[in-house]
Amino acid sequence: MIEVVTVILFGMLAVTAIAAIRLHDLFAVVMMFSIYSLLAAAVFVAMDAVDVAFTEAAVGVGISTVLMLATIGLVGRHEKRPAHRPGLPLAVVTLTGMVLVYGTLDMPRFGDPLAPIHQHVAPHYLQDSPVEIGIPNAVTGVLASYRGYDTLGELTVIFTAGIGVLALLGIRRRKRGES
Amino acid sequence: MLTLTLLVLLGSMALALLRAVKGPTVYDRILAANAFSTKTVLLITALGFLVGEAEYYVDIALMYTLVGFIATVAVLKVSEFGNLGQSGAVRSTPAERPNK
Amino acid sequence: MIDIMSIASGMFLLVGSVFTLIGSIGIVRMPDVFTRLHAAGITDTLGAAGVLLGLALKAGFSLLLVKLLLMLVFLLLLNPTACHALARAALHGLRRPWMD
Amino acid sequence: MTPSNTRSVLLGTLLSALWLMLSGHWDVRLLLLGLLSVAVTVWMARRMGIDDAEGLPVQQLPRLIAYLPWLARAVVASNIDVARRIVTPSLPIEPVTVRVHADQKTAVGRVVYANSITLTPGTITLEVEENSIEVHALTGEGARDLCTNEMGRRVTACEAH
Repeated sequence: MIEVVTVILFGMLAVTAIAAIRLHDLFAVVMMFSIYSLLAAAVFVAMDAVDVAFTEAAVGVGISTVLMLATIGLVGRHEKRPAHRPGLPLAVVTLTGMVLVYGTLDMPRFGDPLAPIHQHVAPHYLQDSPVEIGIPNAVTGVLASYRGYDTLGELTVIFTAGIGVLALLGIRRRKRGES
Repeated sequence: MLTLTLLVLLGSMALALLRAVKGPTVYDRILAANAFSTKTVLLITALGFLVGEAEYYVDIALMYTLVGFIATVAVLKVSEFGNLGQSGAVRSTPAERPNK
Repeated sequence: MIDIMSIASGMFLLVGSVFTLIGSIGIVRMPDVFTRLHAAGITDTLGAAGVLLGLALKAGFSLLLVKLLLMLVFLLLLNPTACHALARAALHGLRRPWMD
Repeated sequence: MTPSNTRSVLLGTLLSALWLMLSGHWDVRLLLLGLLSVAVTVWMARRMGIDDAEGLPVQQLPRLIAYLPWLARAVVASNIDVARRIVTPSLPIEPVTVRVHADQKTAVGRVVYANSITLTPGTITLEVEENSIEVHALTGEGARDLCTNEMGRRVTACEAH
């Protein structure tokens, strides 16, 4: 049953992506993206990646929609006609996609408990993090404690990027007199 | 019954998606996205019961309920005022031009 | 006792599914944004309530039940607000509503 | 205690109850973290000035809860009606917009009325004004039902002190 749900969700995901490409009204494209991210989250849930779905909920549906809308508020709503032909980029993307798919052929089966990634430190994290760290959510435990420095670095990058985006968008209260 | 509900929810999502693809106006697409978010929430909850881990799935569904609402209101604010409510904005809206 | 609960839950799920589907069909069939909003309203009220109450009956007395009911309350509080915001934005941004 | 303080305490209590319901953890350290997040939220609500009579209608709450069963019945009835119209092949709808008188004195009352109208399928609030509400109805019948003002009277009854 879960497989059926996943396949249907992936089908709708593809339809949404194609619709988003074909639309020229950027506002409509943002709406398609918000549907896309809802679908992506549903796929994550169906594939049992609950924490990723959580992130997708916060970032995909919430923040990125708002940021894209703020951008539309600045740059206008209609897509410019592309000046070049899409042949070469399409070829590059197709080739990259095929290489990526080829890469997955070598990977262990989805959800295989004997895959190397599930044999290394993961069992230790899952079994001992409630005792060692005392946080009920194992993923939070890994991110905030076992890989604390890693997360700190990530946060620094994201914070900087956020400041950059805010500076570009100019979301701030304008002073009176300034037009 | 749970299986039937899941299939029905998937079908309804497909119908909402059809409306989002067809448009014709921006508001139809916003409406479709909003309806879609409600159905996704229900789907995630039902999936949780199917898998038997409803405790975790319900948390996500709850979060989606709230985030979806915020997103819809933000979208409508932009469609009505042309931006996200920076002061000094004029009420000339991008949505006023009917969509082709 | 258990049987009554599961039958009741199945009934709720069935009602919810039927109304969700009808609402989605309405979203596709109706002629303009405003009438589509009425159809979306069906999914948002009886559809969501049916599915969530059906699942709540499966959950039994637990934190899960509380969360499901809380989700229903949020949906019922937030959806009309989003719906009204959408109708209002459409009214301002669009031509007049479709009349017969 | 000033009304504003009372409301802050009440908001804090509600938020704490919500936190407990959603987390289900009773560990001291996590409880403290939850308390901290509640405190920050209450402080932010005070700073933004949204914990006013509109944001937390304390006095009307019991009567509003008593109003809910009637609303639920109305919602179910109109759901069935609209659903029947959707599945009828000829799509028997005749959309109209009407202006309904709204004599609620408080903003909360008007909001509850407007939301009740929208929550009932077949009628949607388009615009809320000082003492009237513009409504889009799917059928003339629905508009007439609304004009009998039964819902409006029930909401008004909720806000009487």
